[in-house]
Amino acid sequence: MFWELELVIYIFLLISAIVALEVDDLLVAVVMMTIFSFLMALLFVAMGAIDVGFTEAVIGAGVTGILFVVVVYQTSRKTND
Amino acid sequence: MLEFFTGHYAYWFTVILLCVGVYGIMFKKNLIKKTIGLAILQISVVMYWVSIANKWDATVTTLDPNIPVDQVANYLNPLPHTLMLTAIVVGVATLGVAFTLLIAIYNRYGTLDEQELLEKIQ
Amino acid sequence: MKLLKFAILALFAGVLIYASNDLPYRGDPDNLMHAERSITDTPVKGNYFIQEAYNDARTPNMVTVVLGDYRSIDTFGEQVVIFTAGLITILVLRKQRRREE
Amino acid sequence: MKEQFQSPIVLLGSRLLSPYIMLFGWYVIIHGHYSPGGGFQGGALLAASVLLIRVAGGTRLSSLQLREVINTPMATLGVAIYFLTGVVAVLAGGFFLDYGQLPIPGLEAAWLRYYGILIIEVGIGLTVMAILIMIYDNMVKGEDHA
Repeated sequence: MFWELELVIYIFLLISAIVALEVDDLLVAVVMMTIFSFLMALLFVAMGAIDVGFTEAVIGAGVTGILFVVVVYQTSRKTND
Repeated sequence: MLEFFTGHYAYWFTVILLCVGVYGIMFKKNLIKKTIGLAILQISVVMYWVSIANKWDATVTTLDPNIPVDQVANYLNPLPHTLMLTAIVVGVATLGVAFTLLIAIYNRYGTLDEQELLEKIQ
Repeated sequence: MKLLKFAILALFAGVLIYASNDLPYRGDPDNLMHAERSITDTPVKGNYFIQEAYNDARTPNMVTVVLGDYRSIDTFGEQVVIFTAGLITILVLRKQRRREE
Repeated sequence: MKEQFQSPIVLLGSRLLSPYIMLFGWYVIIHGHYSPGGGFQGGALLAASVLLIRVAGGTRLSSLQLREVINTPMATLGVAIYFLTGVVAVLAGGFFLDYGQLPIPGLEAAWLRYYGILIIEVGIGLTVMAILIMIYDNMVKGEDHA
């Protein structure tokens, strides 16, 4: 548990979350969401929760990314805000 | 002072991340953006539970024969990890339900913007 | 209206950060959550899981034992929730396809 | 999906990777007693190995690997394995999901709990795999492109 490492990961988490909410292209938002999940898995492993980190890396960064891409392609890709 | 900071900054970041998720739900018009905000809020709650299960100088929750189990401070607390493990998987299943509802709405009304939907429903 | 929403959100964040300053230090082994006995003098379950998991199920990974043995009815409920979520996707989109035809 | 472009390199890479991801998924389920892993993670890995072929190859090719019809029976099988384990423990004289009473001869109660956890994790893995594939299949329904 190194708190400097965790602080850096927290700051990148905030940046990726805000970019995922503010960007115009929804596909970019989905990719930022995947990066957010992977950084969160890194943070869980740094905190010692290896099982939760493994689950988050498989599900949040793998399966949720595929489902988000499918829903973006089935509907529209552009958004106004 | 530094000790107070290292003991509490994780809570502050968790609160800020939760408020980013609530901001996405409250202010964004597009329904996919609202779903992304919901996912961020969900993960921030998981992060709070994992961060309160932490102990300084403790090892992970797999038993090591060299580390005695009598001293409880040697191992992390396994109960919040278990609860959050199931919460993540149930979260992705319910997100799948949200996605199917989004596709059904788009097939019927042709848009995902909140204002246009309210006009088309009436 | 938008300004009012921002004010409510800022107030929410301020109250939560003010409240979080009274939480115990993160990672302190003397937290009430990690203590041997609670304030009502009953044993705390997390310590029991750490100490007796290997003797009860011969499994080194404590998370697996808590998931599969001590809290197995909870896990069964979660599995039923996942199963129901899968069935709901069939129901929602099948009704949609019938309307198109 | 709508804008499909046929690329043999992507298809070949996916077909090369998919069996190894599936093997790793079964390893994660079965070795979950000694290392991080278990039913939920292993089931998600199995689903990822099937979804990889479905994304890269399209509906017609992926029906050779795993047919869409058997999603619902496989999910039901997973729930049934979990529930019947509990019912067998009740019939043998214990409580619901009390693995120490399972009727396997020649083992002490602690090892019976070891094998009971293994059985229910296989059930959880089957359910999670089938449900994640089922959500994907219902979302791309009607977009047969390959």
